[in-house]
Amino acid sequence: MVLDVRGLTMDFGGLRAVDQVDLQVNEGEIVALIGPNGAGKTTFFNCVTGMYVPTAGTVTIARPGTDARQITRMRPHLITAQGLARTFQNIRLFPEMTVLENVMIGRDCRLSAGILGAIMRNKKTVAEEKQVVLDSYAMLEIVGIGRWANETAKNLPYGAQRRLEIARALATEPFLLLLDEPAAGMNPQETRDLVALIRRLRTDHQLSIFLIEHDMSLVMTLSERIYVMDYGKLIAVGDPGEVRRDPSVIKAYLGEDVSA
Amino acid sequence: QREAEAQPVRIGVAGAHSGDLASYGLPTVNAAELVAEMYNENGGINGSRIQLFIEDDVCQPEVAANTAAKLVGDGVVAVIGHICSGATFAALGTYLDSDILAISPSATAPDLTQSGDYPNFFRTIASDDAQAQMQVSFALDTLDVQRIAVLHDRGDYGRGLAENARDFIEADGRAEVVVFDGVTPGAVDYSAIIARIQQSNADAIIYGGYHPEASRIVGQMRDRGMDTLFISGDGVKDDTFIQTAGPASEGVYATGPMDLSGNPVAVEAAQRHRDKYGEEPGPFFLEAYAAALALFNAIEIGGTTYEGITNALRNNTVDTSVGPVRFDARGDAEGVGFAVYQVQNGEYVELR
Amino acid sequence: MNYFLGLFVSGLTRGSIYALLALGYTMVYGIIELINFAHGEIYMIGAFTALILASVLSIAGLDAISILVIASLVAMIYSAAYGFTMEKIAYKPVRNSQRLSALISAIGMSLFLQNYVRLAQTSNFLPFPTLIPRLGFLQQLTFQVTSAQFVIFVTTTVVMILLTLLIKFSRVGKSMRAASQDKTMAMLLGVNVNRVIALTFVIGSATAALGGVLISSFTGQINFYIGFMAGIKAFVAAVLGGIGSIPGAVLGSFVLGWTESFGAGYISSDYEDVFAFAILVLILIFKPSGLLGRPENKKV
Amino acid sequence: MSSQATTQPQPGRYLAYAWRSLLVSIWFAILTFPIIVIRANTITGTITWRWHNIGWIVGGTFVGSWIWRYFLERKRAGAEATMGPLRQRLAAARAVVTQAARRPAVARGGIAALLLLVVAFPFVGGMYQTNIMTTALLYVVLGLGLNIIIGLGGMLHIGYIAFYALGAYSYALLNLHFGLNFWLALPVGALVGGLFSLAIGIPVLRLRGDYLAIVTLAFAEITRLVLENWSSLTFGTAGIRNIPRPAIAGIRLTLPQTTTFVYFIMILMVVLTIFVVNRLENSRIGRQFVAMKEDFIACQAMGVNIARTKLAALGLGGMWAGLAGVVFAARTTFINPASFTVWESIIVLCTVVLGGMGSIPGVITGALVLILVPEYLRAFAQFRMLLFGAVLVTMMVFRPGGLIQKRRRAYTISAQEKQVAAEIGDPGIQG
Amino acid sequence: MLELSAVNAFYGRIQALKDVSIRVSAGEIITLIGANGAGKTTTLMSVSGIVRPASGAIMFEDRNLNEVEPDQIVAAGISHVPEGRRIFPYLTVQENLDLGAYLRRDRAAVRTDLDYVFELFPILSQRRHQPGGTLSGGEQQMLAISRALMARPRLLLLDEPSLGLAPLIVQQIFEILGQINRENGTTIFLVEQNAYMALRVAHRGYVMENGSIVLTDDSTVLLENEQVKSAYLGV
Ligand SMILES: Nc1ncnc2c1ncn2[C@@H]1O[C@H](COP(=O)(O)OP(=O)(O)OP(=O)(O)O)[C@@H](O)[C@H]1O
Ligand SMILES: Nc1ncnc2c1ncn2[C@@H]1O[C@H](COP(=O)(O)OP(=O)(O)OP(=O)(O)O)[C@@H](O)[C@H]1O
Ligand SMILES: [Mg+2]
Ligand SMILES: [Mg+2]
Repeated sequence: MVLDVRGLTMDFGGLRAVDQVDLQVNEGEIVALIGPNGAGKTTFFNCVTGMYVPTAGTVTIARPGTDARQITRMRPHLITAQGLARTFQNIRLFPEMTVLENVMIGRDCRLSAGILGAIMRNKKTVAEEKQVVLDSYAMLEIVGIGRWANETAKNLPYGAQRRLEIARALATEPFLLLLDEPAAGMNPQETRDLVALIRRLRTDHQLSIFLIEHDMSLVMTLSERIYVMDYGKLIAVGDPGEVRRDPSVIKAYLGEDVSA
Repeated sequence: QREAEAQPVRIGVAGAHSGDLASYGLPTVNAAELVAEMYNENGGINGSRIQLFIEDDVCQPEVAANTAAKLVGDGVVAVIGHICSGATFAALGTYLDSDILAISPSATAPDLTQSGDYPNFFRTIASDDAQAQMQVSFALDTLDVQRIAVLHDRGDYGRGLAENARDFIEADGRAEVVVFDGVTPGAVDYSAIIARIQQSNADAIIYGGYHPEASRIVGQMRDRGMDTLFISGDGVKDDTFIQTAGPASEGVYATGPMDLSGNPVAVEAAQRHRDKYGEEPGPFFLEAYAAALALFNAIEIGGTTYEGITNALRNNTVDTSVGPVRFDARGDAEGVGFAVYQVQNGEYVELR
Repeated sequence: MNYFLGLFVSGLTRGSIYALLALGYTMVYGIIELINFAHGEIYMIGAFTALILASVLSIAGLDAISILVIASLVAMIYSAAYGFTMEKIAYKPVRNSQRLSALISAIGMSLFLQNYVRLAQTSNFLPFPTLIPRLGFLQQLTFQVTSAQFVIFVTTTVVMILLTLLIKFSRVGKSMRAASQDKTMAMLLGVNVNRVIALTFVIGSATAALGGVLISSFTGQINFYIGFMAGIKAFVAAVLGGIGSIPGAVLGSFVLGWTESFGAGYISSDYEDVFAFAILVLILIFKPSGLLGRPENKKV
Repeated sequence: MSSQATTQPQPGRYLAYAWRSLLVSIWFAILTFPIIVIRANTITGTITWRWHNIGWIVGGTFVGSWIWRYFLERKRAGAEATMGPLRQRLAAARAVVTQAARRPAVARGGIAALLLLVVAFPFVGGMYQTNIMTTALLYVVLGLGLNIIIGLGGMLHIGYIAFYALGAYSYALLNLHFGLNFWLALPVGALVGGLFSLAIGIPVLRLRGDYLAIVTLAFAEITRLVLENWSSLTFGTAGIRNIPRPAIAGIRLTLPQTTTFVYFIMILMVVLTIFVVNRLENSRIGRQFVAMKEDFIACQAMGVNIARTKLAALGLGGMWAGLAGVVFAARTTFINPASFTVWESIIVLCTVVLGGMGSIPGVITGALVLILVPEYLRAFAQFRMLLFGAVLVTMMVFRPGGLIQKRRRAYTISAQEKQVAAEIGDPGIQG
Repeated sequence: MLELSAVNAFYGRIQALKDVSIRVSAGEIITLIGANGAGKTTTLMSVSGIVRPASGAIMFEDRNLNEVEPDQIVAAGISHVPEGRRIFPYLTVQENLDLGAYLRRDRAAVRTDLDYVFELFPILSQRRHQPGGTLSGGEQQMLAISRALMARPRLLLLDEPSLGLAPLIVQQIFEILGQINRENGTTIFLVEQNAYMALRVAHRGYVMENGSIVLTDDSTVLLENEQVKSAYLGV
């Protein structure tokens, strides 16, 4: 088990956005979290990645082959260092930096060069710098936006920006990747490419993937397990088939006619 | 003879001409212009026209250093200025190195003359300690006060005066300094410090600073019905003070150069200022006017060499707008008698 | 006790004075996120206009009250015009550039206006006529309050209430708030953003001019430089209260005023400004967006 | 819009200009009327009417507004895609120049020429020119230092001059009491500047944007006020004088010689600063600074320790100010708190923004322009600061991004490396 | 009603629109589909005056909009739900909606419209006094649509209204679009990634590639077009 969340609760003033959620992701698994708008999915992500400090509950992670450790209340950059990486629902790139530099920032947390190294530019730093450029470029190629490497990030079309977010997250060498609505703003063809990409990421990089999505075609084809939230609470868990048939899910979320 | 006519006498005028202290620097420019004009209309100094090089130092040391270098480059023989003591310190080294003398209407730091480091420095204003000494003896001997509040405006002129006054009072022992504090120039309200003075039961205030703040402090004090005596220096001994403070100014004491109201040079200077610039002269105008007169006179006598001018300044007495002036070996003006004035019926009246 | 009360009143006066300036500051900041360094200069120009007008009118032989009213009104109109013009020349062309460009532009404007008045008028202090009449009932209070202090305090309160109502509830106010958060979107909803910004400058500048007239009657003298320090203090007050918030600006001003006067009264007036800046730092450390400022929206 | 503009007949456009300019000049005549025409002297109770001034205003604003409008229009047109023939030629010329500059011979020649200019300057320019150039160089160092904090780190800092003050006072006081010499004072000043910058950085880590700006301003003012009021330590407003100039052991220098000497010290310091800042900028740390400025939340999510990065920027920035402060004290030989007002911080800020935030050549140009312009405006005497203000506004309106704008570095990746990378990625999904 | 003829638009040196011509008749729903970066958003932005075309004309009911200020365009009856929602983060939901009706004077009708959108999206009425910035992504999208509806436009421009919405809500949104088109006669210009749904509700469609219109027809025809099917419908 790479992620184990127990009893996670998050309050905003009087509003309970996440309510006693238990959730697990196993090694190598692709897990989806779905639910109506405002159900608390993004908030749940934010609690796991340290952006919000949860009101209650624990978050435990374990990099495959190592011991589990608690990351509740840890600061976000430390959580990233532990091997969790995420993308944002409302894209948050470094808009004025180039595409390549965006990825390099992600890569940087795995480097060691400090201020002195930067000024002296010793052998080690130079080698490291060169490697960063190459690694980062490789990430761009993985998600298929290598040709935009020196473009300013904000000028990329929406879909490419989403991919850049994924590349940047990958660069931090995570073992668990959290994607918040990766397919939003993509057309069906692009969504299919994305599905292929995510599958490949799992196999090539030994990743576990945990994603939020409203595009049912993606969710149903990709995920092995699906959690469903409504009003902050889990209302269903299961494989795609089970969830699709679950009456409470149909009522709260899918509607009668699911064209997927 | 021809040569000399073609070559103007170059004189620098340096001080704060912009920024918050501009109002203390610009009157000096006017004074220098008036005196130079007067000379030039009468054929210049020994046939040479006076040419002024007016340079702004914003009262900042590092700018003053540049200003000084600029004036040296311009080939001036002497400088009227600078205005602030700090800027003067920073500039004097450069002048000394180039055999240029400076004559300031307003730099009052005692060290400028007393340290002996700057033989090229002269001033037409008393140093802080001289004025402070006079204020303190007046307060102790004549007014016989026991509790004194010493205030200043935190500038180098005001604080210098105030610190000297405090030291004299403490050394004397007859009176006690009950408050020693600074006010912020340009602050909107002074009632807090006034309340504190009231609380301290001070008999008198010795204030180091200029008239804008002084008039407001006095005004607010009288508004509260306080009759604490107010003693200040030449920064306040200015008719503008009486006009701004109005009736509250009655009874205020200020030290300043002796014998000005009856001094024909001063009267004429003020009149010429009004004629040319359409307003009353500002702070240090008379001192600057005196500096210009003394300097030009010295050049007339001693020529344009450094030795010539400095000797002439030290050995001749000139009638100026601050009285007959001659400089002692250190550069302080002898003969500028200082006197205590009091505002009586809307004007400064010399006491004794 | 009287001593304490005296300091309290002194702080209140300072506070009201800062507030009259901080209100305009905070409005302008609220809408274009610009630290309008030249705001203090607008206040100074208001004071000069009033002084000039009052001199002309008093030679013409008008009575004190009419002079006060006319001089204030004209000063407000003129300052508003200056604010309007300044926005058109110096801020509008840089509105879509990086924010700091506008800040530098504002600094340039501030220098320009200072020297403009210095050259056209004088560098010396000029006595400002006492325009505020004596109010008899104030004499009966046990502690000292001058008419000027009273009028300044009342004006500040009234202006604050009016501006709060304007911004919170009026249509114009809503469009101001919308424009401050997203100009493009505001346009897409039919808000004439240029006009809204100009209007903000006009209102802010008129408030500053009103401050200029009242404060100068209280301090009794003006010169071309009075705007600079006052501007910085008003800025501090606005930030202290939470920049962008109208009641915040007033609260911040009072906190600042009291800190200064109690600090000066009980400790040392030498360090008065140190107390002012220290309280600012202290409050911001514990409340990073000021006393009444809106907290950062941390939604990710 | 460009099509509209070009189809309109030229004379009509100029007539429209003239009409607008006339309106503007009338507006300004009314606007400036009380201040420009009437002078009230409340001391003497007199009023002077100066009607002739109106003429100046109307004439001046008419011409001014015409020129202003003309250039604004050009700027707007320039922003659009279609480039005029002149601009195209300019761009072509620039391309040729940059192309040439890449050639090692030309580059070497250029550097040699620059070096010659720099070395010859004090001997050709004389003491005054050398002096103001030294001042300008001090501001180059300050500007580059502040650029680390603002341009790279995105923290709006308007209290930078405090560290400069501390550097200066460290040297002055240590020299006064312990006879510390200039050369030893340099590292001490840098250390003091950097540490102090860190110390005030810690409490304000949570603040952003203008809140940070005002707090830094507050700290700087507190520093200055303490220097002013703590007379027993700092000698207060009276200042400290007779601070020794930089010296070489055993050699006595005349004043012009020391001036030249200090100039060269500053040249070296500028070179060192450029070297360090340039390397920082193109390193992991520099990247993190910029990222932090752009999106603070995403930056955290990428594993960047915001607190540490911010402090690194502050500390590095503060060091340069401390260093420059030592030279400053040694150069003027006299310091007092009057040199370290808010206004000085603002000037340094201006050099950074005016030059082009984050761009090293930009900041250098900005500092040179900002310090040299007011010096050369001395010819205008009374109008100096008025013009300076106008220059600031005009520059920002016409070049809001600064004189030389920052360009993000482009990385080159060789074809072979691309090949390798592409094999890792799946060519099938390349959009 | 709206006609773009040979519109070209640039971002700096990048040409985003190449000779784009689109015609929308009154009472119609048309949809514009295309890949990421095709220029759909730019097209809408040029209609509402945020992006200025370098050449070509945009006519709205015989009025050339090329030089008209955005707020005047709104006043003419065009309302735009932009990409990225652009909710005013510090205004409450209620205030955001009020601003939608900024130019309207008919208070009573505004109130009924308010009730109407709250009925459409009950969650918004629950969140009524919450700052817009704290809403979830989908809630913000609902708010953005509602805000545009509050203007009672004659022409509604929608940029990817279904983005980030739950399937149930997506269906609902498209139903609503059909409904207001039928009942109020509102003309709708819809940009969508969800081409299937969009073409089902629209009368006509345009397909855009790299800044140019490459195909246009009735939507029923487009739905059967092989090219469209493979590229945009994912079948
Ligand atoms: N910072 C906050 N302050 C107050 N309320 C918040 C905050 N963040 C989120 N909420 C509320 O919490 C609820 C859950 O929000 P969240 O963003 O987690 O939803 P979501 O499941 O991601 O929805 P969507 O699918 O629309 O993105 C929403 O109703 C939202 O309004
Ligand atoms: N501000 C900008 N500066 C430079 N280029 C831009 C800018 N905005 C968009 N572009 C470019 O213009 C082209 C068209 O962009 P547009 O946003 O209109 O596409 P779109 O069809 O809406 O795409 P998406 O489906 O991703 O929203 C893209 O290539 C994009 O990179
Ligand atoms: Mg969400
Ligand atoms: Mg788009």
